[in-house]
Formats: sequence, C-alpha cells, structure tokens
Amino acid sequence: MWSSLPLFPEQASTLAHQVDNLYFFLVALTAFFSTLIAVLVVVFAVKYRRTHAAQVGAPITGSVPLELMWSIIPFGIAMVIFAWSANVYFNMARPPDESMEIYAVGKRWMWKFQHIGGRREINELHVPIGRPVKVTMTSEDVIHDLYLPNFRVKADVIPGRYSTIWFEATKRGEYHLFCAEYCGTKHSAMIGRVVVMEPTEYQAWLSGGGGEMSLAARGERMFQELACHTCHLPDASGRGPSLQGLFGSQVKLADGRTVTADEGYVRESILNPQAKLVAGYQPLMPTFQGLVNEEALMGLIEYVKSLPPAAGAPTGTAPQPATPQGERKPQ
Amino acid sequence: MYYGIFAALMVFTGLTIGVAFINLGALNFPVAISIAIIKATLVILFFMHVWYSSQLTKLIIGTGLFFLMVLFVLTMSDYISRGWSTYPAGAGQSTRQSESAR
Amino acid sequence: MPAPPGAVHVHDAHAHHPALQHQFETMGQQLESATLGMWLFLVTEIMFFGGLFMAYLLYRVWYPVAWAEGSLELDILLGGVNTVVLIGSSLTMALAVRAAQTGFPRATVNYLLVTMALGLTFLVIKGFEYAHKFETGHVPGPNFHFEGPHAQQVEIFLSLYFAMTGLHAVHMVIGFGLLSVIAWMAYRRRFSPEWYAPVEMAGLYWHFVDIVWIFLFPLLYLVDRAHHFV
Amino acid sequence: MTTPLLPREHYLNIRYGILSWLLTKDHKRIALLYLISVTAFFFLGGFFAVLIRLELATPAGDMVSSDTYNKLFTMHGVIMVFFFLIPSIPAVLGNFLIPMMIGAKDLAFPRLNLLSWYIYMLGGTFTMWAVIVGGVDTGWTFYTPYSTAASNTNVVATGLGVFITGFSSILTGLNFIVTIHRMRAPGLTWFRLPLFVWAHYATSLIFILGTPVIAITVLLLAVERGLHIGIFDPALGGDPVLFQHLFWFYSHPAVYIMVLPSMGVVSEVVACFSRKNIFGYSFVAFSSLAIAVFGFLVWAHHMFVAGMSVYAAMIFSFLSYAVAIPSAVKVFNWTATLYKGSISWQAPLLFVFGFLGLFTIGGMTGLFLAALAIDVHVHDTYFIVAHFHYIMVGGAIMGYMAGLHFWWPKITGRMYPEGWAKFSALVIFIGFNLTFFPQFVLGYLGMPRRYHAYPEEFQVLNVMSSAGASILAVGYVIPMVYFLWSLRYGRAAGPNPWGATGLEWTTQSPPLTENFPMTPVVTEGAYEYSKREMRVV
Repeated sequence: MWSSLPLFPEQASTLAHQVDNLYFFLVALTAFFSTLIAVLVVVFAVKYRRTHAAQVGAPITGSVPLELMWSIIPFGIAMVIFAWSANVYFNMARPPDESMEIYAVGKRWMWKFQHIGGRREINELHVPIGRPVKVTMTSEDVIHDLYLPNFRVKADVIPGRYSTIWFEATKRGEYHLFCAEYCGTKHSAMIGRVVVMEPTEYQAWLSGGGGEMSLAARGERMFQELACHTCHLPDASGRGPSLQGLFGSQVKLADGRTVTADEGYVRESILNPQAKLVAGYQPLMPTFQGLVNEEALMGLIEYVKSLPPAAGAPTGTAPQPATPQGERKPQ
Repeated sequence: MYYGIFAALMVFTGLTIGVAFINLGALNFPVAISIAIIKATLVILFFMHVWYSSQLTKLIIGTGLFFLMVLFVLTMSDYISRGWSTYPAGAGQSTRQSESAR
Repeated sequence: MPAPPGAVHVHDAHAHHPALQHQFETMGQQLESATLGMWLFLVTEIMFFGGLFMAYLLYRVWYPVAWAEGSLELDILLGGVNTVVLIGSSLTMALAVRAAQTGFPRATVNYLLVTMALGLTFLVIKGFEYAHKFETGHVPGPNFHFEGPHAQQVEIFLSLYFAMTGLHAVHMVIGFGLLSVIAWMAYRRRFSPEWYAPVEMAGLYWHFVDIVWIFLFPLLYLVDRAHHFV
Repeated sequence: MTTPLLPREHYLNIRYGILSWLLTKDHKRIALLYLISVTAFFFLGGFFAVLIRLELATPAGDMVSSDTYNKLFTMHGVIMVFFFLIPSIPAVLGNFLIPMMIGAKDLAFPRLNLLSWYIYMLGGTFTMWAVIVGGVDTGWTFYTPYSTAASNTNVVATGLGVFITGFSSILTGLNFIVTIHRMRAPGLTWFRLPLFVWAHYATSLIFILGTPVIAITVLLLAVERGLHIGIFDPALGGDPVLFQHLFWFYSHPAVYIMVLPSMGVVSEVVACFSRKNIFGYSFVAFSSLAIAVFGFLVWAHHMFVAGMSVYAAMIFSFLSYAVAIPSAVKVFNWTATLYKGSISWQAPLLFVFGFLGLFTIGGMTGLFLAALAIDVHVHDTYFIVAHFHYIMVGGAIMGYMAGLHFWWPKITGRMYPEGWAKFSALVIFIGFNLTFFPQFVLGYLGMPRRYHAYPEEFQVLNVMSSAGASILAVGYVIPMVYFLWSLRYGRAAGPNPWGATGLEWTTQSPPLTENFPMTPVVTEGAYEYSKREMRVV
C-alpha cells in the first residue's frame, strides 16, 4: 500500500536538489508556524474558556513591541527565502555556456523534438547524463508548457517566440514529461517521457536514426529551396545582408536601433522581414510566413548559427567573440 | 473664467498639432503627452471644480492615477527588461548596453 | 460624522427638501455623497481605459515605425476638428452646471442643448472617419487590407484605434442619453441652487469623456507623424 | 433569562409579495436576494467540483469525455470565483451589516444597490446560458490565444457574463466607500469602526481599482474572438502574455476581495466570543489597507514561467513577500486576542478556529509560490490548486460560514441549532483537509492541474482527495438544511444573543426597515467588552 503512496518526486537533475533544499526549509517553516498557531489557539481556547456567563476578557488592547516583533521577524525570514529562491532561479534561467541544444515544438497535442545531429522524436526526449541540455521551444498554436517534474524545470511554450529551459540529468531512467499549460481537449494526453542515457548510449542512439541529415544541413537545404541564397550572399555583395557570423552579433537597424541576433531575431526576420530592417538594405525581402513551419525555422536558425564569420567583418555586424549567446558547440 | 480655460485648451490643441509636424526625434512623444497632461489637468481642476473640492476628492483622483501608474510601470518593467542578459557582469555587458540604447 | 461641521442643517429639520432621500440627514450630506460616488466611478473609468492604454503603450514601444505608419492613415483634420468640438462641448457643459448652480434654468437648458449638439457633431464626424476606414479596408479582421511593410503591426494599431475610439464613442452616446434626461429635467424646472446634483454629476462624466479624447487625439493621430520618413 | 419573542414588525414582514422583494431598496432585503443567488451558484459550482473529483478517482479519463471534463473545471472556476466567492461576503453580509454597523438607515445609494443585484443576475444569466448551450472550456483564466483562436465553446457569452458581473462589483464597492465615508453615526470615528467595516473598505478599494481592468480585458478578449480585432494575437505580433498581465492585475487582488471580508468576520467573531478588545486594533485595521494596496503590486507572480523577464520576476517575487507580512500580522493579532479572554466555544468561533488553521497553511504555502525557484516546479500543478483552495475555501468560505452563523440571529431573528452547527464545522474541517492536503503532495510530485487523466502512481492521493470531497460536500449540505429548518423552528434570538458589542446588536432582530428607531450616538470603541457588564438579552 505505502509503496503506491509516493510523497516526493525523484531528483534527477543538478537543479533538483537546489530546489528541494529550499522546499524542505519552507516545509519546516510552515510546520513550525502552523503548529505554533494551532497550539496557541488550542491552549488559549481551553485555558481561558468561559466558566460563568458574565465573565469578560482581560482589558488588553495591544502591544506595539509585539506587533513590531511579529512584523519584522517574518519579514526577515521572507527576505531569506527571497534571496535564496532568487539565487536558485537565476541558476535555472541561465543555461551554462557549454549546453547541448535541442529544439522543441509544441503543437496540440504533441511534443516534437529535434536534435542538432538530426534525429527527431515525438513525445520522447532522449538526453545524456552529465551534460547540460538547453531546450529552445516554441508553439505552433496555443500556449503550452514543457514540464519535467523530476528535473524541477518548466517553462511556457509561447507561439511567436522562443523560450528555453535547461537541465543537467544526473540519473539514468525514464521520467515524466508533461504539458503544464492548459491547451484544450487532449491537454492531459500531451505527455511523454524523458529517457536519460549514459553518454555512450546516447551517442549510439543519436546515430541510430537511419542517416538523417543534421539540423543545420536540413536548414541549409531549406535555405537553397527557398532561394534565400540568391540574396544573402556570403560576401555582403547581395541584396540582403550576409549571414556569415551573424548569430550572436550586434545588428544595426535602419531605424537606428541595435539588436542582438539571437534565435528570436532570426525567426522574426524570416517571418516578418521588415520589422527589424538592417541598416543599409532595402525592404525587399518577402515574408516567408506560411512557407516555413516552426520546425523548418529551427533548421534555418541552426544553419545560420553554423555559418562562421567571414574574413573581413561584413557590413553592419560586428561578430562578438565569446558571446554567451552563441552557444555553438563543436558538434 | 471658463472662457479663459477654453482659450488655453485651444492654444494647447494648436500647439500639439503644430509640434506633431516638427521632427523632434525621441522628444515628440513626451511633448505630446505633456501637453495632453496639461490640458487634462486644466479640465480636471477648473471644469470639474477639483481646485475647489475637498481633500478627499483629490485623494481619490490621486489614488486612481497612482494605481494606473502601477499598472503601466510594473507591466513595462517586464517588457523592458526582457532582453536583459542573465549573465554575470562582463560576459553580457555589451548586450545590456545595446538594450538600454533602444 | 455624518456631515462635515460646515454643512450644518440648511433646512429646518422638519421641512425636508423634496429631493432629500430617506437615508440622508441633510442635503449637504446627500450632495457630498453623490460627488464622492461620481468621482469613485470616474476612477473606475480611468482604470477601464487604463487597460487599453497599457496595450497601446506596450505596442508603441515595440512597434514605433508601424505606429507612425498607422497614425498617418488617420485624418488629422477631422481629428483636430473633433478635438475643438469636444473641448467646446466641455465649456458649454461647465457653463450649464454654473447656470444650474446659480439658478438660471433656461440658460441651463440652452447650454445643455448646445453641449448635446456638439456631442452629436463629434459622433457624426467620427462616423465619417469610421466609414472611410471601412471603404479602404482598414478595419481589422479577415478583410483587413494594408499596403506596407508592417501591415500586421499596423493592424494592431488600427485594432487599438477602433477599440479606444469605439469605447470612447460608446461613452459619448451614453453621455448624450444622460444629458437628454438632464435637459428634460431642467426644462421641467426640477433643479434649484439647493439641488442641482444631477447636472453636476452629468458634467463630471462629460468632462471625463473629454479628457479621454484629449489623450486619444495625440496618441492616435499625431504621434510620430513627424519622423515617419527619416 | 426569559425566552425572547420575535418583534411584531420588522424588515421581513413589513411588506409581502414578490414585488416587495424585487423592487426593494432596503439593503437588508437586497442582501437576502444576494444570499439566495450566491447560495444557488455555490451549490452549482460545488456540483461541478463533485463531478471533477469523481472523474479523478481513477487515473484513466473514464467517467466523462475530456471535453466535458475541461468544461467542468472551467465552469467550476468561473462560477465559484466570479459568482460566489467575490460577491459572497461583501454582497451578503457586507450589504446587510455595513449600514447597521455604522448606524445608518441604508447605504448611500439604495437604488444603485438594487441595480447591482440585477446586473449580477444578468451576468449570471449570460454565464448560465453559456453553460446550458454547451459550456465553455478555457479555464476560468481565459488565456489567449487558446480562448481567442482555438477553443470552439461559448467563450464570448461567458466573457460577457464576467464583464457584466464586474459592474455589479464596482457598484457595490462604490456604494460601500461612499457609505463608510458619509453615513457614519455621530461619534463613530474611523478608529471606532468595527474591523469588519475596515475590511470592507479595503475590499471596496480593490473593487473600484481592479474590476475595471478585468472588464476591459475580457471585453477585448470577446472582441478579438468575435470581431477578429487583434490585440493579443501572436500571429500579428501581439503578445498573449499581455493578456495575462492585464488579467492578473485584477485577478490577483481579487483573491484579497475574497479573503479580506472573511478576515473582517474573523475579527468580529474572535472579539465577541473571547469578550475582549481585539489585540492591536489599528494594526489589524491598517493591515487590511496594506493588503489591498500591496495586493496590486504582486500580480505577476502568477506568471513566473510565462516567459516573463527574469528581473521583473524578481521584483514581483520581492513584492509578494511584502504582502505576506500584513496577513501574518493579522493572524498573530487574532491569536493574541484569545489570550486571557473569556472564550465561549460557539459554532461561529469554531469556524474561525478552522479559518485560522487553514489560512495559516494557505498563507505559508503562498511563500512557496512566491519563491521563484519553487514556483517554477509547482506552477500549474496541484500544489497551486491546493494552495488557493486553502485560501479561498479554508479562508474565505470558513469566514463566510462563521459570519452566516454569527449574524443569522440578526438576519432572521432566530437561532440555528448549535449542536448541528458545531458538527458541521468539524465535518467541513476534516473533509477540507482530506480533500486538499493530498493535493499539496500531488503537486510537488508533479501532477499538472487541469488533467483529465493522470499517471497511475498518483491514484492513492487522488482517491484520498475525492473521498475528502464527498465529506466536504456533506459538510456544506448540513448547514443548508438546518438554516432552512431554523427559519421556521429556530428559537427566537432576541436583539443580542451573543452579548456582542456593535451597533447592529443594539436594535431588534430582525431589524426594522430603517434599522434603528433613532440614529444612534457612539461614545466608545468597537470592542469594549471588558468594560461591560455582561448581560445577554
């Protein structure tokens, strides 16, 4: 019986114990204060119960020192919790530079994952132990939420933009993968599993996909098919800006602003090219909305990421060395 | 007195239209808003008699405007800081600067 | 403290004003309650429009260029005329309140009628603007049509334009109805210097609607017009 | 002590006939109209809750289809939040008591008060119509773009229902604020006001400042869905997260709309049944205002995983801790009030004891959710569900039950059966904990909310929860029965059965239409029990 009554989820990532330590602290705190109030209420209620009908209470109206005490002490405790939790949260929000990337698309009602090496899977996510994994996600329809309870991470998956989670699995096994943001009829069926493998197993699994092209290669093929390459020449002589070394660099826009070329920027520039027009170029590029889906966009982004900086920095962009945005890995 | 206020409102209306055709760069928006606030203040104080009203009325208007600002400022605090880097000082410095330059 | 010390019984306690409602002790208390209630209502109106202004603020920060393109689509002449008309109606409304307060019922009626006429003018002009938008296909929705590189964001701009001016126009219509009743009551000589609260309340409402327009006009029609083609 | 008799003439028997109720301007009769309507909505919402718990007794989605299940939890949420919790204490007890507590004949705007009931009913009709013609499945949060683009249920009708009902709240809040400012009896200064009135003043501020924002947001949602105007539409470059900001700007303070009035009830009941001055009156009073004000600064803690900026999340987390302090201050003050009191174990006090325990747990688990790192894990899981039920059911409804029992003699002139009331307090407390405590564990284990089917390892805890829900349901039916019974068979209560201070107890029960034979004059603070010679009349 008790074996079927779980009380605590398995810890399977490096973040899990950080979250759980704070959780245990708060549980202890809650137990302490709830017991304190309960005991006081019961003791007072019994000890000072009315013994004859005309009895009245003592003429006490309050005490400023007590009020200050029970305002300041809780506030102090609250600040400890705040600082502690903000610290852990910061760790959650910041993927390590050497993270391995995986792309995810949420769609009613399934999860589609793409590995950089080219393997694709649905409602299953294979990851290796001991390697930080960053999942870049978007949605094709409504808001979803990728939730990996045993890793203690989740983030909303929002149409029209990218959000990320990262984790480093620590334990072999299969874990739950949930959609945590209500998304309609089969919300509760939009689930799957995360399979955590030894790195060697993972490598074997990666190559077992039947010779799929890498994500960047798929992106490159798309780049050719959509004739992007006719304007975006590698040497900045085309009608569109060169994409060499673009990713992670600072881009000067026609309206004077400067933006960082991150995933969201590349995505927006394909779907809505004039939203952030690069300085020195004409608004000639048509929109590719409807021509590329979210998965193909991720291939294109991965392709753009894979382009090395050309010799002699191209116009408008200044490649940024060692920028944290360019978590390109030598894979 | 009402006619005087009306005249002032007309002057400011003319002003705001005129300014709209002059390129002040980033200043156009603040100028337009400031003129609108001045006009609204005139209407509130004189047409709506708040100048002569009780402290309570003023407090209520102040409360309303305060919470309107809470709505604007706290919501925008999210949007403005979305692009900010989460990396420690140094590594993400350039990103942060470019964001604040927007 | 049912009434502030200053507002001691104007009337003999036995000779209640006919407009004094049973729950109040004095006319002063009643008028103060009405004023307080009206201001609280206007605060809710501020927050009501506040949600729209919040959306406006966000998208203006995000899409300044589309905002400039969108505002060029609006007719600055009609918008300007409407601004003058509406501020004029605020003036006549203020004069109507003063006439009621000082006991000139005929002037009250006349000023109210002018206010209503100006309000109607505003709505008619607004109607022409809307009609023009329908003709050019600048109405957000499946049939939205806009030539330009930022068509989608301009659609958001025009959505907000319709939402904000539409909500404002609804308030104008309600105000018009309110003023019709007040004018009728004034015509029947229902108000006196002792009791003109409804005129004053309608006035506060009308001025508030005017203030909303004072913000809508520059934000929608004027903003960033100057540096569209930099 | 002689057995009191009902007074010959009171607000209930002064006029008869359906029209005398539907056209009444008496705040007490309007309160009863509200009482009947919110009770109906409560049992309807409760019925949906029972169906939800029945479905969740087994892991597979086998009792109803997933579409039906989605509609069930949506309608449970919409009805309970907008049509029961928000109007419950303010519109029933507040309406009935505020004029009496401040020695007034009525609210400042009686016609507006009646109008707000009609608006409430109109909004309710819209929502009920949406339920009858097929329901709505967006969740009570109406998140875009699901609600605007994907759902094919009656979102617009429900949205309009919520929109309309919002105006009812606004008018009630406006009425209360004006009444409290302008209608107090001679001598009743601000710091002599009962804390129930302070709590309602704070609540009304939220009504006034918050409700319009949800109104415009839901209206925009309906317009976006109906007329394809794009404000939150990501396909146009709009931001669905903006909807969440605007939604929670109201809907977080709305939590305080539910619990603040309940705190007001607790203050009255604790003082009365320990016959003692409330400990730290001004701290309790100002903490109500502080909760109302800070409550507006914390809304985005509902959005920590919604794609918000990391820095904004930290600001909102910090501010969320600030709002926890005034709540803690209140709990400590109520507990301290019991110290050296003359404590009488009557049913209203038992409900308040339940409130104190459950609200403490609910409040403390709020600290988990304000903690960014833990919120990431438990957001949108059953942990959240358990937390807000501890606040809304364990807090708000416990307080509502305490208040109903406490003032039932004043409202009807008759006593409820004390033994049954104590029994139901116990049943509700046990049933509640059995229902919702397992959900904390479920949530931390990772069971997401709004799941029609769930993995098998969660079943034991879910069965416990469903079993608790059936006990809880019985706990709510018992008072319904004995309250109705007491209307006819209850012993006549007399003007002041509890020996309570407060102006409402100085007049007959049930009161006259204009409450007091002559305007009372106040000479002392609200809870001068210890100065009194106790005489129960």
